[in-house]
Amino acid sequence: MSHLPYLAAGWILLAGIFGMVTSRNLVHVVVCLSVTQSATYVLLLTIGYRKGGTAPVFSDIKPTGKVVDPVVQAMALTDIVVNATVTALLLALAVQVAKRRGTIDPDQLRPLE
Amino acid sequence: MVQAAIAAPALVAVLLAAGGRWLPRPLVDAVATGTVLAVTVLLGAVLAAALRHPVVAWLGGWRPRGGVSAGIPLVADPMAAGLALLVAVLTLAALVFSWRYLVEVQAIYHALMLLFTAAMCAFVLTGDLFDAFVFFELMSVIAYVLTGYKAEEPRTVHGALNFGVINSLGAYVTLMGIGLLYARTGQLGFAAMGARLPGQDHRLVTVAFALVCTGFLVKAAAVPFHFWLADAHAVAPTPVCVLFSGVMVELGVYAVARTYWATFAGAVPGAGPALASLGVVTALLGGVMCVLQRHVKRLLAYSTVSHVGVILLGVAALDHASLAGAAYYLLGHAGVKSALFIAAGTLLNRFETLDERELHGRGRRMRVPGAVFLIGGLGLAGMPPSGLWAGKSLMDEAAERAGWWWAAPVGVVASALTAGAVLRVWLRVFRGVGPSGEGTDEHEDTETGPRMSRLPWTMLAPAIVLAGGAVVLGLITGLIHGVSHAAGLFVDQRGYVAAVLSGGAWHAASEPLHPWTAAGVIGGAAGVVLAVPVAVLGLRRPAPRLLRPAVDRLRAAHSGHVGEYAAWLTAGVALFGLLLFTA
Amino acid sequence: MSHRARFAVFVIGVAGLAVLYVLAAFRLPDFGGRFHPYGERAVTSAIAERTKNVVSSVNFDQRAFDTVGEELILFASALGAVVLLRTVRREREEEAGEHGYGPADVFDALRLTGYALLPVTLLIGVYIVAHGHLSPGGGFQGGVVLGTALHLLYLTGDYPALDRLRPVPAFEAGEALAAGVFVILGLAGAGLVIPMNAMVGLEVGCAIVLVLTKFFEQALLVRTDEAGKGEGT
Amino acid sequence: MADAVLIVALALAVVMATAVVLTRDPARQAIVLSAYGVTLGILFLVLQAPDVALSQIAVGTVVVPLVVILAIHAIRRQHGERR
Repeated sequence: MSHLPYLAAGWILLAGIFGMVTSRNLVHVVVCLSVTQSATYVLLLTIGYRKGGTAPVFSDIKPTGKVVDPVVQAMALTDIVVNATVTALLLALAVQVAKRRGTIDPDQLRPLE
Repeated sequence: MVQAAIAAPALVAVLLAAGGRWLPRPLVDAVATGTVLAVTVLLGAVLAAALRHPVVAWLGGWRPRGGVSAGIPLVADPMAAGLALLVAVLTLAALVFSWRYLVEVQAIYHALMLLFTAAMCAFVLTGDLFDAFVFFELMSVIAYVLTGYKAEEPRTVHGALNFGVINSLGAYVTLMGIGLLYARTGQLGFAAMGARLPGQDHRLVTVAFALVCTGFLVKAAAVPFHFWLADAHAVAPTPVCVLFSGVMVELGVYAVARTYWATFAGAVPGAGPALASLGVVTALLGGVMCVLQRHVKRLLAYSTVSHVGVILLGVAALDHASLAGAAYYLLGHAGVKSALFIAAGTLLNRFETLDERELHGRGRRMRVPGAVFLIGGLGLAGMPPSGLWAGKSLMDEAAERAGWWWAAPVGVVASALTAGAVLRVWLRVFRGVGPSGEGTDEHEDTETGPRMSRLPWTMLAPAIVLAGGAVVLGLITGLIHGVSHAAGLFVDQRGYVAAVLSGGAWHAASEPLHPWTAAGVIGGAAGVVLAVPVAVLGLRRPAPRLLRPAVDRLRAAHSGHVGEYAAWLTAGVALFGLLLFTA
Repeated sequence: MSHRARFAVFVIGVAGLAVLYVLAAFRLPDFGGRFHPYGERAVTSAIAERTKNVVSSVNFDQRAFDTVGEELILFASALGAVVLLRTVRREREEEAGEHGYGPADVFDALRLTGYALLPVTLLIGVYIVAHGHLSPGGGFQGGVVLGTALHLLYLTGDYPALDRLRPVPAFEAGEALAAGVFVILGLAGAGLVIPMNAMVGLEVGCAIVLVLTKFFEQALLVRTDEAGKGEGT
Repeated sequence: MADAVLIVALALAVVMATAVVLTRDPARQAIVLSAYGVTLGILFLVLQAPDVALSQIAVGTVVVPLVVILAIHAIRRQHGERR
């Protein structure tokens, strides 16, 4: 149990890369990329977890109890925004590739030379 | 003051994005150029201050108490400030070049260029690893958009997509590494982490270094992370290429160097040899690929790969003299390569193509771009007293001392290959030498809207200034001293930590460096002499039969297939990790 | 490169990467441990600043510069969507409503739900933004709700109404100004959690509307003319 | 008990991530992605990160899958015309 959560993050990372490598569709590639990124939030939040800790918000509890690490949460929040924007931009590019090249299968796209 | 250099371009970018659609184009140009000019002046002042004493600014006033802080510092040591200044100068050149170039969509191009400046400055100046990741992403996002700017062309969007996917993947691997470091040190600042790394588990630290470096090495286009670069550079608008090749790619190497010296110094013994191996392969493969290209921008792109490999090799010696050489090489390369891209842009504008065979002899009347190609070729070859030569000379001397006898020949070969390719273009396009071949008959967008009858001075002046400056850089002794001082501070981890966390003194003793050594001059001459046969042989039919299978295989490997690039990236991380553990 | 060769490269890479990662993972502190020096410092600082939601305090105060970068990323990518998905020559945009876009035959119940949900969702969005310094949620999450809420109108099949409710230049300007104010607050000020939170809400909401608008246009309106077809294939 | 909840949440996230990758048809993938977003949201709640969970659910289950679906739609239109 003590290191399992970190391994879960690693699995998600590698699974995402596997999807990207074997993909036959650029939209699928971009979605797999966003799965890869989700590994980073899982890693960050598992690192910041503290047994018995509560969420780092003190609206209803007095500020003495144990809380989990708020810094990793702030990082994960930033990361989620980055994920959404990068995914949207790459999908926009994928749409344009489909229009200009007529296919979004990486195997059929002509080399760029 | 440091904050203003980041805030000013970002704020003007925001205003241009909000109101730019109602402003006339000349006003947008003037506002953007004026802003970057102001930023250049500001960064000049920051650099001057940093040369006296490095500037540390804690944002929001979260100064450290008892050696720890909850905030983020900006650290302007001379190296960082100097690089930020280079960013500003190149953006200025690119914007002046764009006055009469590139069709604007509202004012978004200018807004993005300004944001790009802000992002690169922030990336260079930040003293916090996670913050560096955020600005790395900002930089990358803007770069994807600028690459795909001419969205109506098929190659453009394809190149931008490959660039985006591979760079983002690299960045996420970096973030995993940041996570590992955070778990062990409980810190995010370079200095704060560096202060806590000694005594940590060796394996964890090494893996974290490998992962953190991945994103930066992707940006630096080290083999096998380099595939995206040519795809993106060949299709990005010319002024954007100036920034990409001139400084963005090099920022990847800077980031590796910064994380190493500020945080990991001494904790990863394998770092030097591992980075050097990547550097050597990158320098050579980039050079070979460069010679094989016929598309002028793609050719220049591979030459960037090769030269960044040389810079990486210089950093890998992990020594202050070599780092000074690498920094000087970077400076010289930035000038030459930017000028070459601008000259290529004028060709594209004139003839709607960048295929070297199709351009055969058509540039005879274009004196200035021709001169830029000639000077640029000689500069890349490492002809004294160019900046590349001076940097190379310093790096070679340091490598010699470290017993890396092979470093100098690798540099000469890389210079000869890349310079030979550029000189070949000069001979063929501007002199009309060699048989005129058939082209691909594929026409590209001119990037200017209507084609121009005469090239305006705004398109030529930046190229002349940059190329001219870069080839005499080796004569400016004061600058060489400045760079060696900057490098001396850069490699002083204890000084960095003290200055950031407790406002302590940060002085480095650095003996003055001199590039004018016999070995250095011979190395430079060798580069030029070897470049000539590369150029002349290249004019004839390509690759002799014996080499053809290898050449075909190399070309096939650079396939534009994004899945393949991702596979290579994964293998690259594994390889780099292995090298770190075994070397 | 053949499929097999690519896969071989990948397998070698992934095996190496997995070994590296596992090596490191087992050297990390145990899951759920007590070693969080930065976290504890952040909590102390947030309490000193009287911000109840520590995550907001980190995002908008202690590490506000990260969020400045994040907002600029959002800003840049909204600009990017405008540039990359612009209608270029050879393409024309069909008049909205010409074909009754959206699911044309929407059940009345669904349509009513759409209309009814819109104000409720907007209200929830504003609420989430406004309480960011006190409770979970904040400018970012609320902004997403606000930005997405407008597109509930799509559910109603009322594309023209949607079009009227999102004048693109206004959102561009709103987004840009919010980003600008945020940069000033983030770089110059300290302890400005509440206004920064509000700015993020505005910025995120506008950016999401812009990006979604561009994608809706691509999905529903933009057509490539016959002449442009097959080019570059 | 808390451990058991955590293990279940982690396992769900891992399984769903794998499912997203293995769903080769993008339209279906968008839906699986949305479900994956929910499982991540739950995991983050269990890890005491309500702020992150809220954003993950807003972004990961609504906005990103929506953009994916719109992109697929735009691409399909293109292909439909070409035929």
